[in-house]
Amino acid sequence: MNTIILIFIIFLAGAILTFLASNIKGLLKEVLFLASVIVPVVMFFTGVKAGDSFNFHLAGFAFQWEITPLGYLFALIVTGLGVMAAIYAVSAMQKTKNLGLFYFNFILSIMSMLGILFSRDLVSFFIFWEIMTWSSYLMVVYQGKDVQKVGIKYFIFSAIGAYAMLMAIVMVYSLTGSMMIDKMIQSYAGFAFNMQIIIPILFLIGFGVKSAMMPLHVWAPGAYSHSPMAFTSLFSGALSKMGIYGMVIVMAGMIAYFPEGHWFRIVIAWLGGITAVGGTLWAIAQDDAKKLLAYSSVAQLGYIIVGVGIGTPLAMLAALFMAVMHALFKGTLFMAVGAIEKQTGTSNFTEVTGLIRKMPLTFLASLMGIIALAGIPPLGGFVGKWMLYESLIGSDHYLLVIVIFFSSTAAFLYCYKFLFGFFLGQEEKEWEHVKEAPVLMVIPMIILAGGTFLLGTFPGLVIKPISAGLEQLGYAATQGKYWEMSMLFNEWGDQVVLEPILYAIIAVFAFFLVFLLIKNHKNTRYVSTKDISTSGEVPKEHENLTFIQNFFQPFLRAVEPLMKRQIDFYYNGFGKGIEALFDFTRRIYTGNGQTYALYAIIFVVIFLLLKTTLFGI
Amino acid sequence: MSYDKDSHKIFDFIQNWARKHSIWVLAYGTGCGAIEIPPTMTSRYDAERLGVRGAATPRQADVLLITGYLTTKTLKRVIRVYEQMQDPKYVIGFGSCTINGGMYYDSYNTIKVLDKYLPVDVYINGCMPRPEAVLAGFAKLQQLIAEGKANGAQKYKENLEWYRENQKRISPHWVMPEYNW
Amino acid sequence: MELFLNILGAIATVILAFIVGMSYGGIVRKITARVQNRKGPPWYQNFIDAYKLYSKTTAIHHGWMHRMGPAFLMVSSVVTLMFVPVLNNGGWFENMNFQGDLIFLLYIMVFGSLGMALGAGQTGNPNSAIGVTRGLSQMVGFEIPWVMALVAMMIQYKTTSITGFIEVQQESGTWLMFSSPFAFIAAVLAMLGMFRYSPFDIVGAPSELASGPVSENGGKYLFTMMSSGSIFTFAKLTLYVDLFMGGANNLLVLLIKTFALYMVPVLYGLVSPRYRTEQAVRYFWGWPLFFGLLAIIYAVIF
Amino acid sequence: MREKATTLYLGPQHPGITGNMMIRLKVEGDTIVGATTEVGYLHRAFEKLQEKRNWLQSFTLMCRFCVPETDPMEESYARAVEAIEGREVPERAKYIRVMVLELARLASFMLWYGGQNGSLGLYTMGQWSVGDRNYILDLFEELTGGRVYHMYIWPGGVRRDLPKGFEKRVLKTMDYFEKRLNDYDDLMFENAIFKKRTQGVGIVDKEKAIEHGVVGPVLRGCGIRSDIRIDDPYEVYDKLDFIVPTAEGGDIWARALVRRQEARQSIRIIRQVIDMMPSGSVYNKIPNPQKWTLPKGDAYVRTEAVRGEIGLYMASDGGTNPRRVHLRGAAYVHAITLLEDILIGANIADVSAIMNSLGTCPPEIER
Amino acid sequence: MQKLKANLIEHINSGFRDAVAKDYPNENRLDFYVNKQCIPSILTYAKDRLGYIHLSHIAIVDWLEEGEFELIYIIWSPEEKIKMFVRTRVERENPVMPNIDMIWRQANTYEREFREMYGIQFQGLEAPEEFILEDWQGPPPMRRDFDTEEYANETFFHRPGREDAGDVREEIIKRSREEIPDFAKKYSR
Repeated sequence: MNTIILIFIIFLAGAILTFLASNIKGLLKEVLFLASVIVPVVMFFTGVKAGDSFNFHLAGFAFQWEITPLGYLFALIVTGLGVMAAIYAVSAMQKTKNLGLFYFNFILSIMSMLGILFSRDLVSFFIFWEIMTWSSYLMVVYQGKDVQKVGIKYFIFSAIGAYAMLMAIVMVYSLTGSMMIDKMIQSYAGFAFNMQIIIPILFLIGFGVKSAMMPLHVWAPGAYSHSPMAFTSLFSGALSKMGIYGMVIVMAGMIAYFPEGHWFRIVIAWLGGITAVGGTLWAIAQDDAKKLLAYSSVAQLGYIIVGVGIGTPLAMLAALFMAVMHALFKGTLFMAVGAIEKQTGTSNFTEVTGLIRKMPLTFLASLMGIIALAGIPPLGGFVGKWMLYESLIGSDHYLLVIVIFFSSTAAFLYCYKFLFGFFLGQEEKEWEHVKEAPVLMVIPMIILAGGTFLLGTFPGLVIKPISAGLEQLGYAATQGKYWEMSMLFNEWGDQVVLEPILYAIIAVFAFFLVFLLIKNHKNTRYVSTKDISTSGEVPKEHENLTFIQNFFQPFLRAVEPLMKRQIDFYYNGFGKGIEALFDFTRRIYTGNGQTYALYAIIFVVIFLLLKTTLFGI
Repeated sequence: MSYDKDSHKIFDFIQNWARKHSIWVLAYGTGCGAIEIPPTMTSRYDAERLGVRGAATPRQADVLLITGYLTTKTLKRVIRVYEQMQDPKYVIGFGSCTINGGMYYDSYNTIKVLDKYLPVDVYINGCMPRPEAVLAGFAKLQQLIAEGKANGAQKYKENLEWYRENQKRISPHWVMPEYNW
Repeated sequence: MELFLNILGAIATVILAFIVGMSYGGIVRKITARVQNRKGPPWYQNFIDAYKLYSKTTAIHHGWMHRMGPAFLMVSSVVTLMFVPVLNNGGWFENMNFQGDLIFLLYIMVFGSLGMALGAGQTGNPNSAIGVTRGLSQMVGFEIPWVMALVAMMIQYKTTSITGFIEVQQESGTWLMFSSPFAFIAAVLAMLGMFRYSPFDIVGAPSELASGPVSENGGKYLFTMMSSGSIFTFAKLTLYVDLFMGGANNLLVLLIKTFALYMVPVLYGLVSPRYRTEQAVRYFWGWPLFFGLLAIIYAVIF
Repeated sequence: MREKATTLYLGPQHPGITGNMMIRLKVEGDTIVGATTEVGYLHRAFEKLQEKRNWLQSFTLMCRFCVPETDPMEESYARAVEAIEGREVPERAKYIRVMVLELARLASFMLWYGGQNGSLGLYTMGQWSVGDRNYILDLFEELTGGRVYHMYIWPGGVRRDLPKGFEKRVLKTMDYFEKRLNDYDDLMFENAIFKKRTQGVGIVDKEKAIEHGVVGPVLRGCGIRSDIRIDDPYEVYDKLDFIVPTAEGGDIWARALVRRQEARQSIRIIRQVIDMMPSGSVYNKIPNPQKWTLPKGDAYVRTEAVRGEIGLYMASDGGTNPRRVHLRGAAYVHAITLLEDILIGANIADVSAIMNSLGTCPPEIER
Repeated sequence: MQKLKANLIEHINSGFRDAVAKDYPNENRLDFYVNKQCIPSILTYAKDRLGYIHLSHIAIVDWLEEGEFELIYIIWSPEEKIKMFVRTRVERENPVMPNIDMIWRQANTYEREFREMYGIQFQGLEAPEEFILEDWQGPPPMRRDFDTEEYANETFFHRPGREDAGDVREEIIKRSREEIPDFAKKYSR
């Protein structure tokens, strides 16, 4: 039997078994859950290589599943992060109600993502896409808070995306008579001009929703912050990358042949740039860690969209590398938030402070995640940022460089806020009892953070498969021109050599750390955070010495005009419209998951009907 | 020098020379003597040419300048600040009030003899001492540092119990912060 | 053997930067004093202060991050210095000039600020935290015109490496401050913020925040930070000289050029009150941004 | 339960505080949501001690109430004693008193120049003006023997006559200061950043000014022409020609403008006084202080200091010691209720500047 | 001036019959002796109707022998340029006074101080208890029956005087060879 189909069967069977076993006491369901995630992943790593395929016919459609190099790259993200998140979830989700549903959805979403990546025909692509949407939707409403607001927002946007994609698929089908992606790409150049514009736009709306591109990002902060953190790391790290995957295919496969593709690219790239700036600014204003990371995800996806939009080889490399990095560090950070929330019961900066000495490993993982996020060498985030800037400068997008740079510099603000809010500041009495998160939660974080460290010095490890994926999409070989194992080049041949940089940083850091430790070691002592220079006063018991309220107020005041326009635009105009739409749809949708599932099934049925009646096949 | 017993003499000399020429005074105007500090620091008298400059927080400061009378309320803050300063540290009592209470000898709210509560290295008398006197006080302190005799902090460490007792006497209900020394 | 020589060269560079930076600090104190009708401390006063801080016998820490903060700062300064060509012909001070480019430098330069901010954060002093938020906000402010200037130069001369810019200047024989004047203006205006002299000394504003992020640091921590500051000053000045003023062929020329450049923020600071944070940020998004845009337009046209 | 807002202690050990006091700030972001003034760090119980001293001994305590400008306190004490006792003051002494008061005012302005600009980060100004202040202190030293505490204006006149050629030296110093004040203007009032930092900050409007009993330059900064020297003239102020400057707006900038003009008016007054000074004796002898008694009665005198009106209530029960001396300084109203009120909503960066512009002097509050 | 004063006495007496006026003819000062209950109403009247908008001072005197505190509210009219003294007395045992900080906000500060230093309770005064003193356990210290010297001797250390302490003036003469001025000679020992 073909390994590909076997993987899916094990996923499905595992999901159902875990769901059934969820009411049995003991560790059975955990074991089943881990097994049904890890076994297929191990099979994927051992039994499958790029180029494998599996074809079958069902209900009059030809289904073709094949592992392309690009798909393989994204599958690496999905499987790697999936396993880590699964291990994390087992520990994090203990003692939660409805655990069976969580496990079921978790496995299903991993499966559907792999399905999307392996599909070479639009029907299975769309079906897996919908499975992914449902399962993630059920995760968003899983905790039952603010379902009306957040869940419906997510669902509406997903539905908009799905409709758009479906229309595009129908159009493609009517034009080519085939559901194969390859066929679509090949015949794109021959489409009529209006079709050449409309089809990519519809596809991009579908993919843009998932990758939270402005103005389709409205659902993202709520959905990311409301699903369980164990899933959000996967949600933000891997699931959103499906949108990027789709975009890469569209941009490389279609827009490359589009006569006015240049303008199209600029629009997409600027949309990405605006997404990056908006996401960053909003993230700075957040007081809840989940929201902060959610907006930060929006911003990071913005960078990736910029890279994909520009579409030069270096930009593509940058975008895909950043996609991998984002999965690593955002996975780490969401897991860290989950760990803190589990240990303290809240994820709000204004409540939790001074955890550094209580949760040192979580801090270490977050620190590395944050350094990677901020793009500071020697961790991996820098490589992605570097390639993005060089590609933008090399391809004459000067203003976009400034926009991206603004966003990336402003990102330091929320990076610091994240670390400061949770870990630094006063060590308060109310958090004295807090202990380090369980081992099973810490290990995945540390592994993922370690990944950012490794890739910061040896980005070639990941760029190599990326490069292979790009070659499949029609780009020339990039090795030696833009990258080596531990070296990067720009268009003009200027280089960054990463390995000696790492050694230099480590050497200097170690030297001065040792200096600071050894000098006066005997007379250096620890004092509590209450013994600070409070101008001679002794702080009273109830007085709060941690500065976290309105952390970046002066900065936000400085960018007020920018923020104001955003608020006006999205939430007063666009947002109001969306709210009105919600009110309308709320009458149709009752707000529980089954109804939506039913609705989606009806949707597919209609689609099948359409296919037979309209096109007579 | 009594701080590092194993160190060599020439090293001590350099160290004391550096300490002597870099005196960072904590910005704490405890009493009315604070009015003569700005003239001391500014153009005519310019204490900065002797290496004297202000420090904003106790962690960075070397010298605690008690400028004049100390009320009991201020004394508590002064003690906290003094204990937050890092060795080597010196105390200069400035003005008659720190020596014997000055004209507030019968006030119920000011302490009369500073060296019962904090180890004073140098006293500057006068009400109020002129900037020249302040500079002379700094010069005296420099001389003591150079000779290695400005070891008030050492004395404080060794006789902590005695100082504590005296400090508690002014206000029996005052809870000391527990983290000192 | 070659590695050994490289390390020796690196140490020599760091020592040079330390000495020059510290002396500049002392000379600035002297100049400040003269403007203020005073005699001022001797030019070597900073060395004495540094040694005094080094010789402080007790130290406190509020935890590991607080202890490591100054080391982060040092990494930023020293590594930046390693990548900035001190002399045009390299020689002893070549270090790692060819292994990084400007974008790398931009990012490594903030490494220290972030590490320092973390160290300051662990002290739990609210003044430190406020100082850090101010510093980061201001950084976002001045980085924008600074990057615009750099981008303008990059597209004008088709290189992103500093050695590339030096070569361009040596070939053409004119300094880049004349051939791309707007970029130079934008960069110099950004430099005002980078050096944190008044009116941009909002981070450690004494009358507002005691001394801001360094409130809890004394003794060896302050010594490390002070040395790091001196090295960083030298590195930044040298970077500016390399980019805009044709680099330097020998140390004397380098000292003259860097000192002349250093006087810009110092003298401006002597006669300016301090901005509020949002005013500082907005300042950088006013004229400096305008000149940055001009620079880019200029670069695209020519 | 922990509070939500962060507590910042501005003082007592803080470079930004104007003396030994504390403001407990509650901040959210860099906006202040609550402020509490805490004083008592300088409480020496002067008024209690004065009840134990005889009339002349308690005079020496008088100047120590508030150090930046000590002469108005002495002046108040002298006039209160004179009012109770009905003691005459020689004409020449009155002129000398005015001259000393105005010199002290000018010295205090120099200190304010330094403080106001130091709080905004313009340290050069402070170095200049505080350095120049020494020239006035030199005059005081020559005249009274002390730089800060003069104990010169005492009941019945002044302690000693002017030294020979003193007037000339005063005039020369005034010429110098007139020149220097223009330099200060160039550095401070022509400075765009100074304007940006001070305009619209720390606003005291007219209603608030009356509610809080604001006095002095702060009141004049809200556009109300009020000056004890004009309204309730003492010594020879009614014979002198000077104007009371006002400014509109009530912010730090307006108060700075008022003070800028007032410093020039002080120079003008000093010149006039020297011009008009009669000759004659300078004090009426007081009896042996051990036995010196005042008749039963009370008096309330007001003096215009730099910070505003200083009121001194004095009651005598006919004994050798004062029954009660009760001083009310300008800071008593400015630094507590008014400051707490206008700090709400202000920026952390402006606190020190606002305090300096209100002329906060903590020893006046707790005495 | 006298006309204004007469006018003022008439106005006050029309509203407050038991207010006793005392005039100081040579000064711009007018005293009213009133009952302590009248204080808020008379001050409000003076502020709102007569233009006495500035509360210049609230002075307090402890008349230990008579067993009373005297409070003097000194208000000032910028128009009429007259200081009005509104004087009232309150018993020393358990003194209670009406609160006027809604008329002038600054009165709050005075009242806090009097509460702490004299132990006078003001009805409805909202302010933290501690104002100037901290951890004070003894009686209100500004009352005349509190002996500050005794307290200081008990609580604080005193530096003993020098054995060779002599008259400072003689030392000064010896050093500076300056003559003591005549007026000072009389008092030297």
